[in-house]
Amino acid sequence: MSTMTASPAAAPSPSQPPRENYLNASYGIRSWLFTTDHKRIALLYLISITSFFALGGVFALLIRLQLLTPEGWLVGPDTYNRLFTMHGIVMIFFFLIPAIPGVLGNFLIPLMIGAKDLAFPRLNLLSWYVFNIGALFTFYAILTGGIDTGWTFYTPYSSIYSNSQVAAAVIGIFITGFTSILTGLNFIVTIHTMRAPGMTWWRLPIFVWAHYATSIIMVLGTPVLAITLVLVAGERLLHLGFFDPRLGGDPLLFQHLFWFYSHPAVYIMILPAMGVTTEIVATFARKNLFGYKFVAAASLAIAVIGFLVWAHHMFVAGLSIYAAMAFSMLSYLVAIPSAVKVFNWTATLYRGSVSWQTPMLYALGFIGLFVMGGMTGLFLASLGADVHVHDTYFVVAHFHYIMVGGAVMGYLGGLHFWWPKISGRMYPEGLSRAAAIILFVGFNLTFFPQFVLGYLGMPRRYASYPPEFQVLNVLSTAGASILGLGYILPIIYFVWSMRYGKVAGSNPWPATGLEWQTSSPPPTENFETTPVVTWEAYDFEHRPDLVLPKPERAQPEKLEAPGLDGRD
Amino acid sequence: MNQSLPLFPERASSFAGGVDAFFIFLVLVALFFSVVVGVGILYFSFRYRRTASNPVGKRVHGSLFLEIAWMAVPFVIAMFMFAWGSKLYVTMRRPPSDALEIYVVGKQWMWKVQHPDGRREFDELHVPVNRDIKLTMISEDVIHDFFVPAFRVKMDVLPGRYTTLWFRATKTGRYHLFCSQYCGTEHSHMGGWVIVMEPSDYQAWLTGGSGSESLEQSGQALFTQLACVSCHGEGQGPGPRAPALRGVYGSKVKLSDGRTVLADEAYIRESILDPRAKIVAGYEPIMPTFQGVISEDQLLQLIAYVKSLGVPPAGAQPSATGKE
Amino acid sequence: MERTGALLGQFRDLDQQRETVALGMWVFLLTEIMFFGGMFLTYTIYRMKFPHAFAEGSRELDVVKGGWNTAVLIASSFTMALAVRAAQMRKRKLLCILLASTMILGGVFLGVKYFEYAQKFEHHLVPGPNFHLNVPDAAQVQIFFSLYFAMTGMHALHMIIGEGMLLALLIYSWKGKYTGGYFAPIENGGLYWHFVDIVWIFLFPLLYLVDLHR
Amino acid sequence: MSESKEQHVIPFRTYALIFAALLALTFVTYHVALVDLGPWNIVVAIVIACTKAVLVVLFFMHAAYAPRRTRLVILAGIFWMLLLLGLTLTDYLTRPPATDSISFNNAPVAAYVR
Repeated sequence: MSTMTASPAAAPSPSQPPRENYLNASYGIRSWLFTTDHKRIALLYLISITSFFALGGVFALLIRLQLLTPEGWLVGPDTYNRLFTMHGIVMIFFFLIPAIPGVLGNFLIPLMIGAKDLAFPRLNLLSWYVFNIGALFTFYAILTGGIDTGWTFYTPYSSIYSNSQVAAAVIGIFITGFTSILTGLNFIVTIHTMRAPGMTWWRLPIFVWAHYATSIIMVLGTPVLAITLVLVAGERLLHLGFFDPRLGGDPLLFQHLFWFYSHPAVYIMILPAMGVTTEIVATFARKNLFGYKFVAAASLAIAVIGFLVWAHHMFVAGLSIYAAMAFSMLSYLVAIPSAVKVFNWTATLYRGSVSWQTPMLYALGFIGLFVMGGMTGLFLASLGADVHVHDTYFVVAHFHYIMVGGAVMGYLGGLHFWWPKISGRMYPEGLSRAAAIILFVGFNLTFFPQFVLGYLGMPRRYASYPPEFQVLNVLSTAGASILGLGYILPIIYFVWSMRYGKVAGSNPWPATGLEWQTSSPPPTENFETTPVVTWEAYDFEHRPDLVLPKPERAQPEKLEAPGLDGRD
Repeated sequence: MNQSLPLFPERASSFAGGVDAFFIFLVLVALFFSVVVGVGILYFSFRYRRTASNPVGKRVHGSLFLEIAWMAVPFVIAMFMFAWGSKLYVTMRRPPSDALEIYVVGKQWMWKVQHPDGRREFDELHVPVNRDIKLTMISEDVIHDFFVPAFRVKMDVLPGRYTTLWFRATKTGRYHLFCSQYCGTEHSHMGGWVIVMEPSDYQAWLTGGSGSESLEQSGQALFTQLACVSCHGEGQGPGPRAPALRGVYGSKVKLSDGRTVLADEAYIRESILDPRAKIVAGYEPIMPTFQGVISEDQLLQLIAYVKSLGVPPAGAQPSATGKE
Repeated sequence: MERTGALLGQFRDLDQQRETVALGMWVFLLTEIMFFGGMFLTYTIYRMKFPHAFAEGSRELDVVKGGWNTAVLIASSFTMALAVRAAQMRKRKLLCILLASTMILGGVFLGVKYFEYAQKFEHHLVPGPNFHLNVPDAAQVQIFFSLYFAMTGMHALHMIIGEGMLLALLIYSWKGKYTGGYFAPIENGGLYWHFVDIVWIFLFPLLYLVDLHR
Repeated sequence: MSESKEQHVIPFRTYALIFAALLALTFVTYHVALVDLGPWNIVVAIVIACTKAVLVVLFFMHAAYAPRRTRLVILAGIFWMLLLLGLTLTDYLTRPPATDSISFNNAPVAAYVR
């Protein structure tokens, strides 16, 4: 066995990009549509997912506009029901679930473990096509009248009573499910068998651990959703009877099957974001992660325990009291690994060298919002409080704190963090910090009032509401407009930076991961020679090759000018 | 509306205080941890900010003690929350046996309420103050949910299965009633008011109706009209071809396949809609189904009638169960 | 050196490739377990709720056809296992014969299934408005038949996919692709086929043998 | 060649024996179903089916000779499947029989006396 250590790619001088990389290796639309390069596929996902995010965002905007007045001035109830349903379907199945795994996971996992590609590159490309075919069905459903069942498709409304395009949407989601399954399968196998020499399990970046845990959920959960949707479609199209109460069917059975996937699906969204946050926190504290093994194990624990808690969505649905108590208790257990992660991130900052660059703003924002989202989750896991707040805006606020405050913040943070690697160029630091702060403020203004609304008793999925709830709804809509602005900014400056941004160099932050040891953007083969790993993850102390960039490039140093603190 | 923005809905039931106290406790715990983490992040990131003299973080090995501590402490707190929440929940889901029983039928998109004395109302529920009220609820179509924020109670209303909800209102007034399980187009308008009245007012209100019959009277009329009498008899002794219904409710019924089931509302409902699902021992499966013939409201009337036929005579088991 | 199948670009060596492909197949079967698991759960709940209806529904099924079909499918699994063995031993003709027999046995299974389905249509046992069965709890028997069609239908769909896969394997085997030491596709095809067999091993007693003694 | 470690060729005899056992078990499961064992009919049927499945997995699918990782995947599949069944059954098995799940204290007749 060769003992050669990875040659930190002799980075070309930062002023000129490397000549050959995955972006310019070949040209033309065909070279993209038939690529099997995980990095190009990641960019294909980026385009699909950004489009869906924009679409879901438009639905969200319309929802918030409608709720400006108690009687709902914009659209009728039928349209409103379609709006929130399609907002949910698009955001959950076509944005949140594929976002981080599809874009960042695809791009980074082979780089991080020192592989040339994923284990099954063609399967990876197929996943993207499957995603878009599923999306076509959903588009068809949207264009031909929409779906009005809520993203949860509760029977018997979805299977018998709804007059909307349920079947097309269900088929679309069924197909898209295969994207999850294939991506998860690919990740699991890749992480098991494709690691570079020396990359042991306990040297893996937490991002990889998080994606491993996520993949377990994708592989084990998604098929159950798939078969559930098949049964709903069968009941709707073929008049089979699985959940039909007129035949003696049990409406709760659908909910059991649905939530068996759809609760763990929340962890598909949040676990990768936790992985991103871990990378960012360690990098911008320039310090090894506090309690690495606990953070890694916590990812797996969340994935496993996440499968044991689903019926907490059914506490007032007619669940037996004993089952409700069992599921409530199990739901509390999932709080423990989540707490472990939060505390370890915080402790990582201790004695670090903390820099508040844009990715770090997102990461710290993530931690704050995740704590609030997670803590309010404890309210919902408790039987006594859940009875009152179940199916109210309290729940809406809670899951938006997890999904928008958590998953989307993590996604954006990761996009900023790895943008230099993906595009080879830097985004404008000042503008991106402003966007991060706008997002944080706008988010809280949008969703915090909804906690209060929920406890006051405003049910979710209402097209109109009693007038006493108006003040809080107006506040929330105001926040949403700020939030919308915050989302537009990154899209603009990311596109701008692809052409005009400063050339990044191979390791601008600098960070320890293997992905930073190759040039930016990486060559198609990822590494010139297969790297051999001889260090732990986040080992800044023993990496003299990682020098901080010159002060004039890193504007943050100005903000933290020496002299404020002479003690150190 | 010049009041300051309220943070809590009105407390108008015996549950409200307990739920609010629990909620405040949860808020305090959440606040505590948010502050600990928030202050920790802010303090560390200023105290250890990157400077020329602090370019690299110091290597800190993890601390097993801390890891165990921040698993154990949240665990203990979580279990405390679990216990407290469960205690509230169990109380909420077990109606006292002497509660006043009112029937609720949900359908797209209205609530139909039947009081025991026969007074019916739509989208409104009149109840006396300081009296335990038990709602037995069922849906005619999709899943609905009966939600009264001021009472802090909520329960899904399912098709094909009775669910119950109980409360004791403590303050007279008008309170919002919402459907909180999405049920289709007019979901946001499927609601109304719960009106809590002084008992005397309630009595007056009950009799103020258009002189309608009581539930059991309606049920008895149906019983005759649907020719149930011809097999089950007048409700006294056993009928010619079917078990007597006197005293069936609440008793244990022995079935032809050897099982014994409790004759509750769900059993009676099933026996009317799907008579052959459970055949009483000693009888032939000859009863026709009434599925599609009678509505959920009428079912509730029939059940009320069967219930009114009273307790099994002391000492003697009703013929339906005694016969072998 | 003999042809051992192309080493794909993302792998370092053939060992890694083989290991990876095998793990991929097993993880795929894992998802299949959960896919059928959802239906087995539905079955369990309703069988507990409506034991009589399930017995009545099961009585309408043709247990003789089902039993023979079980034997046929087990036989196809047997030939498939031998096919993998033939590939291991690099016997091209034997491999082709065994793959073809597997296909034929699978075809017999599907043929019998077709006749069973046709019978159900004739007897108005397909759930929906045309369902007709003169038993006490006909409504719940519809649930049984819905599950019968969903479970056997999904199983048959997997069989049809498997037949297509076998055809492809047969063509490549005839060309001698899998008898040079590289036979991962045959192995994986075998795993898939056996999995489909296992599903049927459970479906047979659950659907055909409910309270048969009555 | 490192290939040899994968090329564990199982003798024909083993395959034939397993095949015979599977057929025999199919025969047995049918005939046991004709005997009234009360609640044990379903148990016996499931046990026989599981036995057959184990035989197929171990020998036809070579799990008996597979690396530990493969066995882990199989066990994970069984475990999660049981999780789905078991945890859902906690609800169904604890609902009071033949009633809605809520009339918990079986509110006797006194519930509604005029």
